[in-house]
Amino acid sequence: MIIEALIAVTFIAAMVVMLAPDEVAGRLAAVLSLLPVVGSLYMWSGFDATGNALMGGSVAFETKLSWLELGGYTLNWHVGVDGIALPLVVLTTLLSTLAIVSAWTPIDDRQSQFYGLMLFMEANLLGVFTALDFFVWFVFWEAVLLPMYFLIGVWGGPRRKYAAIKFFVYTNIASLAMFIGFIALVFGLGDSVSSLDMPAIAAALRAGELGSLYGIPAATLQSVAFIAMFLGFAVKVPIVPFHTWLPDAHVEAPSPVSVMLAGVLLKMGTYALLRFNFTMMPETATAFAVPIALIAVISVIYGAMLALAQQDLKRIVAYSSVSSMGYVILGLIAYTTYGVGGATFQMIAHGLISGLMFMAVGVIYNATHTRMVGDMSGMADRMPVTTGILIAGAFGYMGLPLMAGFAGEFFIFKGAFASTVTAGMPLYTAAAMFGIVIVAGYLLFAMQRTLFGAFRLETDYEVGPAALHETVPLAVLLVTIIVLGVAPDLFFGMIQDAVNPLLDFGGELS
Amino acid sequence: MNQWIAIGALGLVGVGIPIGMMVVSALLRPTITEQGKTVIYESGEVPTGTAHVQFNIQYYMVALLFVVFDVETVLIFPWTLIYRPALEGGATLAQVLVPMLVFIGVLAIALVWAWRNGAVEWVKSPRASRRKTERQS
Amino acid sequence: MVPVQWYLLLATAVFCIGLFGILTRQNALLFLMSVELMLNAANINLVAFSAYWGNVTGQTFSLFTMALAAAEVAVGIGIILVLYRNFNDVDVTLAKEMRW
Amino acid sequence: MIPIQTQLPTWAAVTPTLLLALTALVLFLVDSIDPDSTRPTALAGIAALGSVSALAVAGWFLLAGTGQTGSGGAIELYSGAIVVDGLSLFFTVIFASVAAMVSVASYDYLRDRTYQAEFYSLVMLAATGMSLMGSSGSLATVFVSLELTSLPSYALVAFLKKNRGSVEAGLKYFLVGAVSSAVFAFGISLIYAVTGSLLLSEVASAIGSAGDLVGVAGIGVVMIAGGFAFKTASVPFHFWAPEAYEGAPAPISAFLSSASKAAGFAVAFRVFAVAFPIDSVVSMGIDWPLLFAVLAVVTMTLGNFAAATQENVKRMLAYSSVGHAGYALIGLAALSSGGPNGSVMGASMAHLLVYGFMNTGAFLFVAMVEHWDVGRTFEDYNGLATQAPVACLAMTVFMFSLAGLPPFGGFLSKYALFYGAIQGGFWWLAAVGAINSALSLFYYSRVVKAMWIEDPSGTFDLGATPLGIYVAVLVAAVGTLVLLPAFGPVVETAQSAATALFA
Amino acid sequence: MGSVLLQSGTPTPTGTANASAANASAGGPVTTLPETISGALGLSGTLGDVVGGLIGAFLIANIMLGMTALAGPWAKRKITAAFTDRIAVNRVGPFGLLIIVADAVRLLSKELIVPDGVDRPAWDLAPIILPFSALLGFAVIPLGSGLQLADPETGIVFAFAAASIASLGLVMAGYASNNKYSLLGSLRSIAQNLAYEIPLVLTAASVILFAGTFRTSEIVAAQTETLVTIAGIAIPGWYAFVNPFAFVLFLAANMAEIGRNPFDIPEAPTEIVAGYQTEYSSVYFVLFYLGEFIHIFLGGALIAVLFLGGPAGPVLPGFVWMVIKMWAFFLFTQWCRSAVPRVRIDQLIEIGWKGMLVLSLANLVLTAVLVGVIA
Repeated sequence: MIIEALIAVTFIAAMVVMLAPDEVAGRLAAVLSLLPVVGSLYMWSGFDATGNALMGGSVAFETKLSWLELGGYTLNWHVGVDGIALPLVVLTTLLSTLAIVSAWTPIDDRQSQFYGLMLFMEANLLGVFTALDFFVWFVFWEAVLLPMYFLIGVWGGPRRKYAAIKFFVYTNIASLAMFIGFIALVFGLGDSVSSLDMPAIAAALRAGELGSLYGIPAATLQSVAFIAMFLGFAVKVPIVPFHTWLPDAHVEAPSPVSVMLAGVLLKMGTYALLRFNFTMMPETATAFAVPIALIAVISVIYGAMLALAQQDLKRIVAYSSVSSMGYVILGLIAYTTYGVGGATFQMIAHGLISGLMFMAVGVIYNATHTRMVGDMSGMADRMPVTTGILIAGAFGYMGLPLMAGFAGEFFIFKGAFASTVTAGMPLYTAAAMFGIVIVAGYLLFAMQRTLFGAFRLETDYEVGPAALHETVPLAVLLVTIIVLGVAPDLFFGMIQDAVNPLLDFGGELS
Repeated sequence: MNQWIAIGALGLVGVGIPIGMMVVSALLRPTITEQGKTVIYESGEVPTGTAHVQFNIQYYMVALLFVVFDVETVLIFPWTLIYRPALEGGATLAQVLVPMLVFIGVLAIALVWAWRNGAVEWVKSPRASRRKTERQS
Repeated sequence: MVPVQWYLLLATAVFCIGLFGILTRQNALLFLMSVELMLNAANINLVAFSAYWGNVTGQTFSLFTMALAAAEVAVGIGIILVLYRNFNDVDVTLAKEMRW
Repeated sequence: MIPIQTQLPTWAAVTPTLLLALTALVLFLVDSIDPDSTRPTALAGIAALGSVSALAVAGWFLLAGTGQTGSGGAIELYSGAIVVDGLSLFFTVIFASVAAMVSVASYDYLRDRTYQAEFYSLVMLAATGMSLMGSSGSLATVFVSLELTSLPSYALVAFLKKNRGSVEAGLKYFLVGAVSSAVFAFGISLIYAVTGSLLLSEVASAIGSAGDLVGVAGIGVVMIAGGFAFKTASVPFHFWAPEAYEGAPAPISAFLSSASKAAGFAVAFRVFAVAFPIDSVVSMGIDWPLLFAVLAVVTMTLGNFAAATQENVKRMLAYSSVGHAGYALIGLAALSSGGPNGSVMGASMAHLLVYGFMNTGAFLFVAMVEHWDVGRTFEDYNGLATQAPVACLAMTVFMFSLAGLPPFGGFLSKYALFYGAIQGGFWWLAAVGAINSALSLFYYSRVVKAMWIEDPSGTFDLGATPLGIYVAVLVAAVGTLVLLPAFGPVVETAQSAATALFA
Repeated sequence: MGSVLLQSGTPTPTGTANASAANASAGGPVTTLPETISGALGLSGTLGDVVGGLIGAFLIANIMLGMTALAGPWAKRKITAAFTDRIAVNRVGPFGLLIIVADAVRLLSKELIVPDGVDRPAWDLAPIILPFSALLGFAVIPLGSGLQLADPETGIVFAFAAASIASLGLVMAGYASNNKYSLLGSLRSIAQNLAYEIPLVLTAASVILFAGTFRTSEIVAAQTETLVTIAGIAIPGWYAFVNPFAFVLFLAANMAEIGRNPFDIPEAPTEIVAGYQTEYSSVYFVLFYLGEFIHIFLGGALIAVLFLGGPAGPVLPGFVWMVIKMWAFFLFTQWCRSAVPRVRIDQLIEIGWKGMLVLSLANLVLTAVLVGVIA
């Protein structure tokens, strides 16, 4: 029942904060958001699952209750975590708290609503990562969008309405496509499943129970459903060419929201890809290996190139996220322990690092009220601590050893090189590695121009070091990144344990 | 069916007699065209305005009330017809009387309401109507 | 006995006359009258087929229809009265205030 | 639980209906005692109490299994002219809850207006008619109860008799209503001509042998369908809906667009499922499911597209309610001989219940905005959330739930509905519905956007909080939310009730 | 109640439609006048029905015309004169009876003035409708001695329905005349008719509760039973004795229905000239006059049928008794004309809605309970 408690506590905290007066909302939200952090860490310490939740492994903290019966299908309240979900849960709770703290400075309007929505979103995110019934999962999945819509739309920048609507429309259409695809699959399974339970469906799909539906043969149905779901998740990830909402949303969103968006929301897409497409239909996934790998590489290179051309620090980080998520896709399609596990690890790593980057950019923005690379230089003079952390984060992004990013990317490349999914895998991997060079290029270039050199910024006030409550979250994140980089096995062990079962499917690959 | 033939015949006669009298009169009576006598009677004054004057709203109220109550009597009539035969046929008093009592009770409540709200009051005192308008504004 | 189909024809004719009136008249009162015609067409059917089938269901129901028609007129006249007070006419096409 | 009929006499099965009727009469009597004074608290209290008690009794019956398959089947009164079963009780729950919310909300809306008692008692009478519609077992009862619902509604729409919009709305509603009831009556007379009975069950057994009168029967079925199309505001009798909903007092718009629509469906479900059995009628060439399928597609598409072009929130809601009639029509359209008819119709019923909460809430929010003297267009709603966050939160819930977004009841009910259609093999209906749902998100989110995201175009002076409307809106919001986790028993009850019709 | 009404196929006491068709050939429980005539002429079938009906109708209509002619120009003057202690028409013929002829010729040969702006078809139709409605009501009245034109199942209801058509004539006359007085007069008369129609009909319904039939002949037959025997004289069970309360109510409502004092609001000459007939002259005026008088007699006939045993009576033939009863009612109206002041319009309406309607509803319920207890 710890998962229910976690979600419920977060919901209640959201309500409490929503009704609290504006003056205390931020402090209250931060304190209350520590509860889920404690809870998730407790879960981590007591984690005892083995194997993949969808592949018949034992599931930690599992609850399964019958919710309702609809035309022969039982919808269950089924939650639980395995090695893939738990790190993401921890990531979510941790990042939420830090984002809330980092919001104390920039958010000065309708605070109680802001923090209430943040907590509401956190609760739904926890639901997404723990749900094991498709229906429950979908409800949480969609429920994440609503607070995000408001968070961008109400507290965002000048073009916030456009960005919010774009985000909302893109993701909702994607959800619809994905939903239809999945439901078609369930119908295609016919009598072999009697619920929307994800493990049951995964088992049935992998056992090849899929039949024809309305005259569409099973093979076609599976391919079409795979594509529909892939597209649906691809928008969320985002993968080129469905990425256009992301820079807009990031640029317009207030920094704490960007932290959540980049740090956790994007992971929903890759998590879902892993859970649905790659776990349930490995044959189809490998059949589409070439286009998927191609898309992954294009995302990496194209995202990096776009980042190179940006002047806005936030935009740079945003596009680099596109690039990073490309690595994750590449790792997933590799279908090797290191590939898929590394991809999962990269989700965590990227969540932390991009969170750090956005947060740091936000701190600078709070001080300078600009994010344009050309507008400022020599920030290191005035904000040494922040600058230091930002640089450290950038190195993490570039994959500096001993940081989480390195571990993730290293695992991915290792797995992808070894992959036999398609003949050209090493080639794709090599091409993707080239992206690192570009990343290094643009990050160093931007850092160099903004942080170093003589201080130059046209303001009518004195720019000084950031406040303590702005620095502490950065520091915490940096420490976490380094810890994970030094000891990736804190998570990687359980990830590998959860990933391995899904590599074993009927095809000629292993 | 011959009942209705006879009734129809009386209807014909009922129309025929007036028409016959009109014809007879038309043969008998003189027609003298003269200015002025075709003027509408208005106490000898020259008539002013249209004859379709506005009249008291209460006429409508009464008419509406009538429509409602008259139609209810239509529903009462079949009951009166079967009432006694049904009783003699073995129905209990409660079976045949209570539903109609309920029906009339509803009707009575409607009447009480209409009464209290002045629907059947022909002339309202100025004070009462002022009270009503005060509430409205 | 008049064949029962003839009643059906008569009723249909009356119904269509009413329908025609509804489609062509703009005066609210004439509109009401047309509706009454349509309802009475239903009554013709009900009574005729009540005799045809040899049960009183149709006749009884026609009583209800009449009662409801009367009630409908009562409400309708009330609405037309307030219409007149607000628009000074009973032309149904005059009321075009909506979208204000 | 012990079936109810072992404890109470049979006639007690109509207690919910009787309670509503009694409330109306009590209101008349209270008004008769002193017509000149206004006692809004007492009147609203009586109305709310009456509808809540009706709700309680109906809910209790429903839980106790009165008239349902588990306890001896439908209870027939007056030789089957009135039938109390799961369907009728289920819909009575909808009507009573909407009536309760509307009564509470009207407390503020009617402040300082005349004829308050009449307002409440007309609402109660209409609710009585609706609940009677749900339990009609004969075409005669159907017609009478339909009129009992319609006549008070006409008067209620034109309630603001000095407001030209209200009068115009009332007129249009009345005109279309009068015509459609005439059409409906003629349809009934044709069916009677063919079958010689008005009892639904007898019609069902006789219509199969219509012989050469099958054409007459077909016209009769179409005409009856027309009558229902009016009541449910479906194409082609939907013209009145935008005008009536826009012009009527907002609580009445809420009442009509939720409860009245549901009533139309209640009776349509029963009449078509019981009196015109698909097995025998469709083979005669009277393919009414196809008719409703066409109507459903046209209605939802037209309603959604029209709603998308509106500038006025109330009018947008009105058109969206036309669109929702289209969704609910799937419950009549996606039927086939031997298909999972009970589950699709039950899903439609469940959708109507959820709809009853979310749509009533939305219109009541509009009522609250009217009470505040804020304008009616989307622009006028700009930045409202800065002034009234709680109410706007509730409105947001309604909007997203109407659009069918997940964390709310509307999602699950729409899902169940579309799922039922797919199950019955009508995947194209579900597809059209899904596309329309996606489209509807556009205009629903405009309201949300205006309230939360846009900057206020002027300053608001909202004045005192209208307590009654506030309470009603919050109740509706909570209902909409609670119906997500509690959807299971709801849809199961609805589907078992609907399945009983086809048995 | 509902079960009886809505149950299909269950025979109700009215008999099924088939039964009514069977009745049609049998011609009802009593031998009607057209049957007697066609029997005498040796005709049968539809032709016999038509010929017999026409001849019978003509006979009945002329009886009514004759009575009206006697009542209008002559009896009315005589009675009024008697009340005011005067001598009325006595020059022309015996007792001045020939004044009837003189007046008839005088009125018919008067010029018909068509005022400006009248609504022609309606203005012309109204004077036809009024006598037509009153005459039609007599179709179902058993005048005694076999003088009954028809005896349908719905007899008494038909009589009320036919009598109500008069309202249509009144409103047409008032509306078409293009005269304010006419319009107001007709509206007043409509308001009055409406207000008293319901008590009238409800009171009649209370009689039907006893009789259990709408058929006038059966209502009359139901009153022939002996109620009590006092000193050897059998008092028949006339509903006037059985239910005197209803009788008084009916009498009052009937007075208002036919627009006689104290309820002569429609034409109250001192208030609105002559009401709806202000603009009518010549034969049109005669027709209105005629219609009103036939209405009085129809009212009397209804009272006789419903409460006074119809044509029943000792010694004399039925027809004579019926005429006596009708004339008694006529006399009563003229008596009231001289003796009772007119009520004001607002009083009239309020008496109708607040007094008569309540009383008649009470009467109906009481009668129902009474009948229920007896039966």
